[in-house]
Amino acid sequence: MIAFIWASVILALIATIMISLYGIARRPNLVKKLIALTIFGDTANLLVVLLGYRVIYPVAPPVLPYLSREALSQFVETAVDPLPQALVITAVVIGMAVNVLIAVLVIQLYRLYGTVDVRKIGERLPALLEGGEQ
Amino acid sequence: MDVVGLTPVIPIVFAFALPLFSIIVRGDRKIIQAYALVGTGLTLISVFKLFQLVYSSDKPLVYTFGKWVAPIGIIYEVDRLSALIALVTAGLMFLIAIYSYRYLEHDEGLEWYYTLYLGLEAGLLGVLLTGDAFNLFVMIEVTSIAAYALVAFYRDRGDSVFAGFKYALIGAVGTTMYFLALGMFYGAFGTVNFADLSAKVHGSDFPVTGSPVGNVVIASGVALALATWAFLIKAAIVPNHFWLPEAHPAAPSPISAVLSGLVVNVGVYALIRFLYTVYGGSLTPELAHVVGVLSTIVIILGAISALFGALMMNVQRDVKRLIAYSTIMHMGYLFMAVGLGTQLGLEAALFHIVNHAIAKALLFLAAGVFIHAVGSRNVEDLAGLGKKMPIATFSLAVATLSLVGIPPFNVFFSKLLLFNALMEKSFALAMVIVISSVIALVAYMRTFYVVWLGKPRENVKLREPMSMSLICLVLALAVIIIGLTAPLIIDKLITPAATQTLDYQNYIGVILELAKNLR
Amino acid sequence: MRGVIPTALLAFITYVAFTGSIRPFDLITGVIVALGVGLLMGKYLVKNDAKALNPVRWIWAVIYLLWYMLVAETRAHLDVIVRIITGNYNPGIVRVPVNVKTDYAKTLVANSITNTPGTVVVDLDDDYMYVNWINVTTVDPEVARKEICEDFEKFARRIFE
Amino acid sequence: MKKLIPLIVILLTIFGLAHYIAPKLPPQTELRPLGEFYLKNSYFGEYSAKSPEVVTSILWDYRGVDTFFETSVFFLAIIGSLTVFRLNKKEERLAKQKPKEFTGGLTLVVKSVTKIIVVMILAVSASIALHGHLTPGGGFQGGSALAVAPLLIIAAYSKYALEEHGLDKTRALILRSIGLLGIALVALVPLLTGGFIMQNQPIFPAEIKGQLVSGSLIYYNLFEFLAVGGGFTAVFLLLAIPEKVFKEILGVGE
Repeated sequence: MIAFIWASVILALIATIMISLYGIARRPNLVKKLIALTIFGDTANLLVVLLGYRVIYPVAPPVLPYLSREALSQFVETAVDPLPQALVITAVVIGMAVNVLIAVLVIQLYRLYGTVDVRKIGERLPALLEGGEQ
Repeated sequence: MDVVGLTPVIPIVFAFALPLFSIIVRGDRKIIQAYALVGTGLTLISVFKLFQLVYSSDKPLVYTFGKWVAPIGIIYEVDRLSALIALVTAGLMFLIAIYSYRYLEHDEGLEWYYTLYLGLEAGLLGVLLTGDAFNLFVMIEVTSIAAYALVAFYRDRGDSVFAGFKYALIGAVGTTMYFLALGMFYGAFGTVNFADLSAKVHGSDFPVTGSPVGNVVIASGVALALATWAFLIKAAIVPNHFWLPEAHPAAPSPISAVLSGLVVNVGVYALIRFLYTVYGGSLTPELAHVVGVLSTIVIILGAISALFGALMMNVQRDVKRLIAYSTIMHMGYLFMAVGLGTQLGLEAALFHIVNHAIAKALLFLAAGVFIHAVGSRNVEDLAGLGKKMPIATFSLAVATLSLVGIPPFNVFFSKLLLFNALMEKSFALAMVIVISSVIALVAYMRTFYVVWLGKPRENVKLREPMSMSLICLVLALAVIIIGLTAPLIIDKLITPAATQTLDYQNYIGVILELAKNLR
Repeated sequence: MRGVIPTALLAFITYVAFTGSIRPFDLITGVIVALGVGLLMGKYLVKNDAKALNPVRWIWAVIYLLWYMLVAETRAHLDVIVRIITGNYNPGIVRVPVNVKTDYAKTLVANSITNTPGTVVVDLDDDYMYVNWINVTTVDPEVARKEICEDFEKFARRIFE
Repeated sequence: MKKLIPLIVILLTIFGLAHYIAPKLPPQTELRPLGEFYLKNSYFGEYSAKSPEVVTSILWDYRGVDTFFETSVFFLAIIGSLTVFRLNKKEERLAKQKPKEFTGGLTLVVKSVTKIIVVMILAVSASIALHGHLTPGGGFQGGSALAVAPLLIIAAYSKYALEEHGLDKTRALILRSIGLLGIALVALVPLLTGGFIMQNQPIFPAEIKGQLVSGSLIYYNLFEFLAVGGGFTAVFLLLAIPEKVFKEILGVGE
């Protein structure tokens, strides 16, 4: 049963990745594209965090509860893998930084064109082939 | 030894301090320019020192950050391949920083420009020096985010902002793919260090991490596929190329030069690390099958890119867009060579990276001189300017002739190497190079004809901006000199680098030596 | 230097309560942080140090808290329950004068009114509050004031004025 | 109904596949050796970072370079935002002028509650950052919490109030630069005594007068706290500039 739930969770996450990729590629609204991108990034992060999880009971966070050597062996037996968490924190911050920049670009596009629909922006892009101003 | 670790730290610390510095000097452009030159110059010195060190030692140089050796900490492991590309990168970044000042004389925000520029340089150097797959991810992001912002530098022009947006969106998808691949690597191998991964792929254990914990073949297949996809996006190979022809022209010309000459190399370099260092040499049959399939895909996509880029060059009227398509073509060549997996292929790829970086940067910079003068990217608007700006025209001629592969210039020799390397595999692949070069030649000649012999539209009075043209001249001379001394360079620089990269046991051994005392 | 100490005290209490331990490390960093926050924010928070540190006012605050939670809240709840069951209500917005001067006292009165069921302050200007009342018995401002907020104002004056 | 069918199909596919692969999935009950190494060594032993918080010790010590450059990514993202929204001196003055229709923010109640809440937020964020080496949290989380304080003030009082009392974009940027330079300085200090970049033990003292500070971790957390707080504040201040002003600057009409 636990293996089934575990497998379902992982498959659901993979399905989410597929759906968010669809959203990034096919949604005409720039804000929705950005939302799909954040979903994509967060799902990837969640998948990596799950890599470090242990399907045991009880399971502890990777913070030493007491500063004594006696508690250490008990702690190592129950604690989850800290490295994926550390990697994911880095990835979360990076993802957030990229999202900030993309959001700023979307705001700027909205100011310039008055719309966030990619089709309308495409129509109004200065036609470079006609000799756009530098 | 510190120079290995310090190299990417120097530009990023300069970038950290620049906002504060520009507030102190009240945004004085000259002082900011001097500051940027000091920053890139110091980096160049550091990289040159690194280059000398690496070429005078038999083994890759290792820097252990925070005294932690792999696999518990991050290490920088620099072999000759990295050092050579790093030298080209730092040199070009320094020259382009000189060029930028004049090019951006009408634009505000020089301090922001240089902050991003220094950040970009730190990212590029970090990608080249790192010996850790996750650190590679972080450095790719440093490079990318600076690149996204620089593409959108002309913030009041819709096409720039939109190109920046598109680039950022696609780039973010790519890097997240790579992050997922790293998750797979950690899940199966229990490590993200290149040397450690390589040791496990080749069936030996490593201190601390022991042997692989998961199914190596499946994990390798999925992770390599995801990672390769990410690198294909970063290098703009055909199904993922669509951002490049918009993003590279939209940036200011010096940034176009950096993007086309250096930033796209990130994808190629990372793929070389994976295919040659981690999955190089003799593998178990299953893994060899996985890598073989992947190489074939890479070669085919590369060939398609080369032909596609060459064809698209002929229908462009925007000068920078034309050059951008040429970048796609050359990236196609590089991926074809990387996919071969042979010593000759690696040599060809490495020499072509170097030559293409210099020649493509020169081409963008020379075109930038004209664009700066008339304020338009349209080929027809540049008509007849050639005679008024002799140095820039000379540089443009050298760059175009070099890029299509006319003999005394540098790219000819790397194309020759590519041709030979591909001939080992099949004749058809080798012909791709010849055919695409001929098609590209037509496109370049058309542009060049217009610029040199076309009738000027209006009688504009122009003077050649000396600081910009002189940089072009320096690079043009570099193109010629590399061309003339090509056999020597191949013999002294390229072949040793390729040999060292192929020797993955040496790469692992250096780290193993350090890590053997770990429990 | 106005208001540094009361603000620092507030910050320190928050710091220690949030950290949840009183090892020397927490106390030392807490004092440093509290002083920093006090120096930064004190002059905006407090107009009169002596008033803010007056223990009588603090005692009144505690008494008010107990009275409010035990008496006022219970009364209002029961009233609303009865109205819900019997369906005997007549909602509307009335104008109520504010008889307290300082900003904090006004805030306290307004928040107290809002927090009890049956009455919500929807807007506030210099002299009047506009209260959405579940059972409007009068539109005369003075009478409404007596019914809605006289007790709160009495306490608010003792605490803040 | 039309939207329900794909959902059902997806769910059925997931559960069907899950049923199929569940027996083949390896049971994930054991630690990977590298993770076990970190758990065992983060506080005790000779490869120690002297911090009971294993994730923080990986972030700022074992894999410190990652975090150093991750901070640079965030820095470059903020500089990128400033580049896209850049203002020259004249426009900066224009953006600092109150528009005619500005009436002074929200009501008195919100304003006086905000004042008190801001003090508490500052204390809480400092607590998160300063205990980063002992409990979950750290510089980035604390800095994010810190940035809520100016955000609240912008919402309750307006950005002009913040600027009048001395916290404008330039100051926020200075704060950010100081934080980042502090991080770089702490990273480079070990070079002076012959150590490696970003080395923690034994160069920085693990304990000061019996209080565990985990060497360089507390300094990194503190500077990251300032840097992130300053960076977010700069972005919030930029976003708080009325759209009208930006449209004037960009020259695009209504």
